[in-house]
Amino acid sequence: MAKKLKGLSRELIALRVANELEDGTYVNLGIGIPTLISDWIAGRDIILQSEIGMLKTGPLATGDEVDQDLINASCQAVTALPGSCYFDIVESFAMIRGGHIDVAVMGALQINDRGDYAGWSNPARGLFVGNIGGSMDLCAGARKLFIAMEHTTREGEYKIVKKLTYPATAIGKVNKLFTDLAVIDITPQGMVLREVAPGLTPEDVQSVTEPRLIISPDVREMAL
Amino acid sequence: MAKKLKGLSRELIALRVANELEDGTYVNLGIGIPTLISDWIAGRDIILQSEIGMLKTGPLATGDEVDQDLINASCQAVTALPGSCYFDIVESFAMIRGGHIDVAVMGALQINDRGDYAGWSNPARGLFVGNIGGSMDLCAGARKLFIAMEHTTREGEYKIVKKLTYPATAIGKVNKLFTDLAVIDITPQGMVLREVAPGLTPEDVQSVTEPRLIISPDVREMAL
Amino acid sequence: MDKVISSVDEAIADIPDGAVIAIPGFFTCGVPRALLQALIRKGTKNLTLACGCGPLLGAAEEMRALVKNRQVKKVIDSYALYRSATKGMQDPFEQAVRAGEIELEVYPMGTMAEKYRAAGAGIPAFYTPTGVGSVVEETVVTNIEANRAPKETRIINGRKYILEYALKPDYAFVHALIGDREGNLRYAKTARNFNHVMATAARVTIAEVENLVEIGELDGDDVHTPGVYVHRVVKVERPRFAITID
Amino acid sequence: MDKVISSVDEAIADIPDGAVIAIPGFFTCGVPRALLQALIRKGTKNLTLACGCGPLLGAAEEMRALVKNRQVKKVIDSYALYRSATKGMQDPFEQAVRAGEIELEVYPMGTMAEKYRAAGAGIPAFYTPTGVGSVVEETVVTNIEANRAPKETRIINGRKYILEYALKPDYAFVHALIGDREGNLRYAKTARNFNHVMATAARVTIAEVENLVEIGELDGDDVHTPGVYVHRVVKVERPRFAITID
Repeated sequence: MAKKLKGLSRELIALRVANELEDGTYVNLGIGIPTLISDWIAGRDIILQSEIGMLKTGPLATGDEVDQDLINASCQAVTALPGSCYFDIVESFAMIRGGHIDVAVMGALQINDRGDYAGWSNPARGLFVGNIGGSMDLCAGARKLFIAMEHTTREGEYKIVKKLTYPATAIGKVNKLFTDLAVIDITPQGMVLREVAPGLTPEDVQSVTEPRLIISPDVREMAL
Repeated sequence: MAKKLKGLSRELIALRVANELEDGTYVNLGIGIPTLISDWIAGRDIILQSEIGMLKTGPLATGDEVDQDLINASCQAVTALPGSCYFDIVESFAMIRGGHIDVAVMGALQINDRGDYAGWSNPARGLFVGNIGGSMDLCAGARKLFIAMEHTTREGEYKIVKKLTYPATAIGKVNKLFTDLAVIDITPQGMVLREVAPGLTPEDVQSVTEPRLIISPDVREMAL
Repeated sequence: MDKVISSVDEAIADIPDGAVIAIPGFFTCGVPRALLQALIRKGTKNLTLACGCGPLLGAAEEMRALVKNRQVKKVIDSYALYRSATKGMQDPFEQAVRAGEIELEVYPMGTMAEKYRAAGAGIPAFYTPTGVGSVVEETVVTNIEANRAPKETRIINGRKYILEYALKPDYAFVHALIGDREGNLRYAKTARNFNHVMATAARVTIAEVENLVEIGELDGDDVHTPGVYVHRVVKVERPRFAITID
Repeated sequence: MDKVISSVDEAIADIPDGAVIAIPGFFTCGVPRALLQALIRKGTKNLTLACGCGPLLGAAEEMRALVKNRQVKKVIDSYALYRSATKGMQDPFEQAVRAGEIELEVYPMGTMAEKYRAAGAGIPAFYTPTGVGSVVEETVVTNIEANRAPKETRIINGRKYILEYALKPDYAFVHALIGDREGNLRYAKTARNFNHVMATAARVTIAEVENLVEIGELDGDDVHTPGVYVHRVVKVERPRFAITID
């Protein structure tokens, strides 16, 4: 297969994830599409944790707001909010690994129907080593793990696969997957298709998804 | 044996230990005679760490100085000094166990010539459990461990023994022993008698010490 | 998020019989006394009180009530008994320990701290040099003989270490000088002691605070316990302690 | 105690070839840039730079100089390469890694943090869930094949964990907003990151501080790193970072 369907923009994938996040929760957003979620939850009762050692991370800083001592884990200047606090890296990862973060949202290169995913290393780079960052800790410790990504590669190759060919970040940890084309639950039975992007059918989504999808009886259009 | 020699007061044992402590060091003082050392080092460039989570513990508080949020590990109200700081218990024991404290001075019920000592539990109390407190951590982590105690029990029984009959606090950790009668180094060869209290001979000290003492060639009167 | 609860009684209303509750405080310093008093009023039974350094010697009145009401099944601590054997013999808690009616399990203080720290940080077990050569190396140290169990040791780089495990309480009671509505806390001086680490360790952390402030009043670099660890905040009067355990 | 040294060059004068130096900083934030520059001037060789999250991407100029001078033998980090493969191909550090001239050993960031924390706290080894199911579970992850070595795992309460070991650097360079003469430090916001834990981990900790204050000017409850961990303090100018690693 090498096929590319037209779906949501990256911003709208982020919106769909934002709609899934509950008020009163602590959330960590990874690099890529997850970072865009912060725009959609501004003003909501959701507190963002940043691996670098910050709770209640505010919007990106611009102009005079920029402070080199206040960045997020993606190396972007951010702002503080009333109630923001700072702590060292050991405390930050105690929070993450210790089960204190309700939801982590991460990007991915590949994911399979058992909730394994790959994100930290692209073998095309030809290096055994790579940038692990905080990804594996978030997988190990967050109460729920969401993946937000494009459904296929730019070339239309499967990213949702039967078997990972990229190095795994974590095994069996993903709860829910949000793409430009669909919302999919990872269940003990496999991938359950819950929502499809406007204008698409479950069959369309299946056609760009390698593992067999279980079509939810109440599958519907994505709630944006 | 049941013999009691007249030696230094508890205050003077504390003074002798104080003279041994070097300027520029971080020191933790245990309960009992060690606590008295703080009076002798006031004004010196020695910083006291207290297990409860304080660095640069000041003298005991009196009158209006008493603050229930400022006590030492012996449950005594203390004062702060310029540069005193506070931290949580995990940090406090990281300091202790992690090798950041130069000297710990502890009391003891028994000690042998291999540097094993007993202090946390008196079997006469008839309990398998007891108060360990911070003693075992200090033994594990302090760079040097000094014991300050009476040479014999009130009844004149050996406290410096061939074999511990009380439950051990630590094995092979004591570097130096200060009593009302003597200063003794614990070496791989055994106990080396370095100093004797005024008016006593090495033979006097040996007579109330169960293991055989190695008399240092330059044994002298205690430096007070 | 507003985590403020209007009373200590309401704040602990859901604690079931059999709960494991972390009680911070170092003797008389930083003990969550108002929450302990609520626990006495509620009468919750079969409790395990997971301590660090003798908070129940510091809050002696509360401990005597808990023992008298037969609310306590077990205490875990590094220093739970009166120093004086004579005083201990007259203490209802020690009497209950001697009679085997209450279990007392003891660890070195740094190991207690590390067990809570591990629980809060997602570390299930760690090696420590503390206690090697003592009975702490040989067994879990408890008055209940049936619960003694050998410990595992390991030589790492030529030194012997004991394997110890995380201790995860169901609840933690903590006492702070200042708390904001989102649960960010700041402690006073040596009253910090076990409060922070127990807040991180428990499934549900309830903070009694002497001063309740609005969100944003605490500077972000001055927070000792980030609010993510704290689930309920309740304003209390500053307690009074006589600074003595003798 | 007065731990103030008059220059960064003097502060690092004793660092021998072959030293393991901890470098804190999270990309461009909280990196001890003045001390790194002194290290370049000194020309110390055969260095192992123990990092946490890409401080050498943040201090790119210094890293390029260190690579060019062939001062670096090994880097330990969780995130040491440019995100962009294209940019990486042009980076002298990545080129040296690809050529096997510099060893790059990687761990998950939380494991890095915990390895330093363990070293500072006297914990030789700990179990962590992080990395289970990934290559991190199978081996030490390094570009030098001969140095790959299997890791030990263990099931505790039904979950699998990896055994990881303490990492004790010879020196730590740290960057603080405020330091007093006795080495008590306070950091600014997210510039705290790896600074505190590395200060605890190293045999010798050297702190560059933007503001040097007299003893007693820092409130005891506001200190982030107690002076016991800090051996040398040196005043530096506030560095300037362009906030980008791309």
